[in-house]
Amino acid sequence: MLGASLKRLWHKLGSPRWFFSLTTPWVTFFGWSAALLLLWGAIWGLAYAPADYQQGNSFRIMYVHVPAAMLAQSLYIGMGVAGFIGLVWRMKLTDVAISACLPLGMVVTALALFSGSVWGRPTWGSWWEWDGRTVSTLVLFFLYVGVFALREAIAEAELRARASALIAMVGTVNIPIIKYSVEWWNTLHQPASFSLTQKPTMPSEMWLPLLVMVLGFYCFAGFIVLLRMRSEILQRESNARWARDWIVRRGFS
Amino acid sequence: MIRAALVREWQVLLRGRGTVINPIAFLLLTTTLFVIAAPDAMTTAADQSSAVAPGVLWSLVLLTQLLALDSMYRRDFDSGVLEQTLVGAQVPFVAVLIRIFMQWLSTGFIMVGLVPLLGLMLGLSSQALPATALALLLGTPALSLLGSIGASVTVGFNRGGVILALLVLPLFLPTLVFGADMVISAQAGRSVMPQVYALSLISLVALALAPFATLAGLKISLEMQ
Amino acid sequence: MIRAALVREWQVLLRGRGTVINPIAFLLLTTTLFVIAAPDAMTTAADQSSAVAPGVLWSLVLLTQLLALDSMYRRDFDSGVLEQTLVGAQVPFVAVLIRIFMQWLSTGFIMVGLVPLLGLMLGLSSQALPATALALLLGTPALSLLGSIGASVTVGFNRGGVILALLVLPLFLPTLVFGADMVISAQAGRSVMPQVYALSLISLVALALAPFATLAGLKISLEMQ
Amino acid sequence: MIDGATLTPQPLLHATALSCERGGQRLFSPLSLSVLPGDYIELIGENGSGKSTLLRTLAGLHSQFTGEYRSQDALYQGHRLGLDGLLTPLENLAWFAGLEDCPSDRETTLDALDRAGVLVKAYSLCSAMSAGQQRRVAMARWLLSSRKLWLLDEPLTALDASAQGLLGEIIAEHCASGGAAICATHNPIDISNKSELILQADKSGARS
Amino acid sequence: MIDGATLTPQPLLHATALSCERGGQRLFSPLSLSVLPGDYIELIGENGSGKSTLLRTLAGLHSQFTGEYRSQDALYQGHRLGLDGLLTPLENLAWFAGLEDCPSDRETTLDALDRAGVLVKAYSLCSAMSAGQQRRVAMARWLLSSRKLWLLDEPLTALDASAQGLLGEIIAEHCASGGAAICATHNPIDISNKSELILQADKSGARS
Ligand code: HEM
Ligand SMILES: Nc1ncnc2c1ncn2[C@@H]1O[C@H](COP(=O)(O)OP(=O)(O)OP(=O)(O)O)[C@@H](O)[C@H]1O
Ligand SMILES: Nc1ncnc2c1ncn2[C@@H]1O[C@H](COP(=O)(O)OP(=O)(O)OP(=O)(O)O)[C@@H](O)[C@H]1O
Ligand SMILES: [Mg+2]
Ligand SMILES: [Mg+2]
Repeated sequence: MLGASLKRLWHKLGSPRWFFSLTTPWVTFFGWSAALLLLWGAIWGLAYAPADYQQGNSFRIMYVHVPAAMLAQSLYIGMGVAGFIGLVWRMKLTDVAISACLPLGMVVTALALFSGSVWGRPTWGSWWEWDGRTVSTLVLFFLYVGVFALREAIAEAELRARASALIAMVGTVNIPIIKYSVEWWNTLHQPASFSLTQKPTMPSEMWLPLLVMVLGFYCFAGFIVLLRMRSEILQRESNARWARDWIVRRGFS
Repeated sequence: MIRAALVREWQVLLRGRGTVINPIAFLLLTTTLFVIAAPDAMTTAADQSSAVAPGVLWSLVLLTQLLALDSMYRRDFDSGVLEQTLVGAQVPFVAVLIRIFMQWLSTGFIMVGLVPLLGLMLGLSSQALPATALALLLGTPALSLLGSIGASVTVGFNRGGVILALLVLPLFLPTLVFGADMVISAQAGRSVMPQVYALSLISLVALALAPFATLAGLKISLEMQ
Repeated sequence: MIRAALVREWQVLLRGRGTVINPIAFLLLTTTLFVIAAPDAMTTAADQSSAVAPGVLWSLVLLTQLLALDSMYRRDFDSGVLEQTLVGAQVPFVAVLIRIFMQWLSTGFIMVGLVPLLGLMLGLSSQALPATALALLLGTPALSLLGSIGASVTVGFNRGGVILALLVLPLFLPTLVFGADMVISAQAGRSVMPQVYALSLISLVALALAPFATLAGLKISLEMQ
Repeated sequence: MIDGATLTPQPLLHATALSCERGGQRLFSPLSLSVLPGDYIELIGENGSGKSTLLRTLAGLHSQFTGEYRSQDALYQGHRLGLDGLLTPLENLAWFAGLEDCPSDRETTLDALDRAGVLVKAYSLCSAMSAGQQRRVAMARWLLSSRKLWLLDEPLTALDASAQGLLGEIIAEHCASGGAAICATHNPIDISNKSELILQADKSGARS
Repeated sequence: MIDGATLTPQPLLHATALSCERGGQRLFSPLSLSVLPGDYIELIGENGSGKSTLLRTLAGLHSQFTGEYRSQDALYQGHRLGLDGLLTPLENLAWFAGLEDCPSDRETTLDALDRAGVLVKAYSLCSAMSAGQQRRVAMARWLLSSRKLWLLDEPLTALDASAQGLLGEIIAEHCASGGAAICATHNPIDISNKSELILQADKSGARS
């Protein structure tokens, strides 16, 4: 009973039209939550949280850096999962999801790298240190670039979808192995000047705003991904009646 | 089918003799170039306080693999042998596995035999040579297997080489790290068992993943025509 | 004819957008991998007593060129554009020259812009960066020109990649030596004029030699069909 | 045993409402067909009507289609012949036989090459053969194959007059011995008992 | 001015005792021919008799031959069409025009594509076209070329019936307007005023 209805839901999810109407309220929800959370977290973190006794105010970069780094990984894993579903169940929607996650993921990864190296300047004394997490983030960026280059190279949509799904999936399987190996490498060779792996014992006034920011980043990602997916769906379905109807209704209301 | 496929691979290997000699020559040549370009790296390595040589060795192994991978399926793709394999073979899976195995034999496996020479050129300590050979033996299958996935997806592109590199080099990273680390540990006289396990694990994961993914990749490439 | 050829090169560059981005990504990726594999090489370089970084930088530039060269004439060969060029063009020589120039623009020239980033990754001293950029600007044309000869001869082989490497890497050696030396001199605060002259000379010799040799090589390749 | 079985033999290929797509666009109006042993079908249509795509679909090499089909293992011959240039015809044919797991020995292989008119080239590399000679080697391969259903894309290409005649003979024999063939071709093949399948552009312009 | 010039026009191609070689082996017995404006020559011979090699030789792409020939710049069309898959037909044709330094504008190019029946594909990439459509684009290119001497290797390949008819027309027009064509083909092309050149295996078996 439950299984059957779940299965029906699953197949419905694969239909662009159903997905489109399902997600209409979610866009608004994610959009507003992201705006509120980001604003709240930013004000709290930047203005009210106490300065770090060692790093002074430069630690506030954390409120961008940590959420960006977390989101960067999540988005790639999201792409891999979408790829897996797409390959196994042949859903067209998953490619829309990949094409929405990819640019955002690249930007967010670049943001994590950038904010990390801006932060590294005052704390490490250099823009870049070869450390476990920096390397795994950098490699994550290259994984994104690989999928991007692949998508650029294939003209036919259907095949582009399958190829990038396959490569995203393989990359996702390898992410834990890469992370593990890089951390191992780091502990052996480079006693880091500043260890990222040891959780700094932060006072709650410092990490609560961080939590808010992380949530805000995820809502923002949800908002962007849904928005991009929906416009992509409209474009791909532009011949279908429901899509035209929707555009017309939006145009007049 | 297995016999016919093996026979063919063997004949092609003999006909295009370059397949075997070229990776060897390339590895030796790049090593030479590297030693010429950065002689100081090796001098430091010679006193064993530093560990540049293992990293250089593994980097060059990776590049050699990469160059060899580029042509892994190209001939078969262009001539139509690939589509015949997928249409005609009872179990295309086995054909792919054989192909990967032969690719490994003609690159990774052969490199193992070069270890003494490379060690000499790069100034590896002789006590590290057996471990280096073992590291290559355990690590290079992962390179061939994971590389095969990338090669299968890019075989239809004429500019495949660089995209292939972008796709597979990140996947090669764990092998590189553990492989280089194993040589360093051996040089320092430490136990290499952890790295042996890690490299074996990576190769096994790759073995489980690669044939299916390669098959999927080849199907996609064939549909591009 | 020149205009039509340039237009075509430009269109192809835009269509296969990867052509521009991929060599950059490849260079950054291999640099990363190298640093990961041999972190000590960089630590030594940072105190400037050693000179590993320039050699590594130039080796990686060579490899990037090599990978890009492999596909330099392949598309045109496979599609028959090459034979049409040789049969149809009033001056095939010019067509070849344009091809080489575009190849350089999309690899060597772009790499010059990457110098600051590469310097950061490899720990080059910032005073050496302008000289490094100049060295690349003067040296990479020779790589494209000489590489083109090798690419023209091997374009008919399906396993071209490795053979190409064997043919052209030795030709790259002088550029590698003077290029790396120029960076080392700049790091040490010495004059770089001798190397500037040397690199310019090499590129000029290559310019005089390469188009004719390439044309001959292409003719040989076309006759293989 | 059962009477019905002898009356209606198992179809080698059965397609219902099949239409191929490229870039989300239907190529031809859906077609249904059932290919029985003995059938020879000529696939006809203008340039770009989708003949090659249909054959690739039936061979399992193209997955963008609507409708359904069931088919036996087929022998597919596209524009790329599947001959390895580094091998001799003999070696190539041995590999083909291995692929389909059908027995092969040098005698029968040489016979097939002889029939296809390329016996003299049996021991030279396939890369050093003319276009038509390579096609003839491919024909020798059909002779050796045990597959019932042949899917041939423009098999007349590059064949000289005698080889074109031979092609008709070979296909006719195959059909007479319980096989079936679908040939995409622009010039009719000389076979007495043929049916034509004409691909027509899909007027509806429907996107899936 | 001089009378003789009008009586015997300059030959577009003049060959004496020409024979091509592969691997030091003569492919056909030496032939001499002179191609005058207006000539259409059908090059005939069994598979492997050396037709493609002869055409490549005349185009300057094959240098292993004995004897001599002089020829004007030619238009050569081999098995590989010379279309860049990353470009559209329009862009490809513009490049061809540039190659031969003959003027080209979008109007005439579109007209040529229209005549060849691939106007609808003018703006899509050549890699996404069927075999016959690509051949048609190549035919459009002949229309735009200013070369007098055409060397065509199996031009009928992959063309449907209407395109085969068109091919005959185009060649006939070209010859009527002072050009000449040599076509290697196995199926006769429908042109009224043809002469046949039959390649025969070299019996002498001489190695050079
Ligand atoms: C370019 C350089 C850097 C990169 C690529 C980088 C990358 C990362 C990554 C991947 C994470 C893990 C996020 C997660 O929990 O999933 C992280 C967390 C973090 N990073 Fe960075 N980082 C860089 C520089 C820095 C610097 C310079 C500092 C401070 C001195 C820093 C402080 C932190 C902190 C405090 C965390 C949270 C720790 C935790 O939750 O365990 N990072 N960074
Ligand atoms: N690359 C090569 N190396 C050596 N010999 C070759 C090569 N290509 C063709 N040959 C031989 O040269 C001869 C002539 O080949 P060519 O392609 O010119 O024949 P053709 O008349 O065009 O035949 P077809 O009708 O099959 O196209 C053939 O016997 C062939 O075996
Ligand atoms: N790779 C591709 N990508 C997108 N569209 C393609 C591709 N290949 C072919 N097409 C289109 O699909 C249609 C059918 O092509 P197909 O090759 O099946 O035709 P065909 O009937 O075999 O034609 P021909 O007689 O010319 O061989 C054509 O209109 C073509 O433009
Ligand atoms: Mg076709
Ligand atoms: Mg021929």
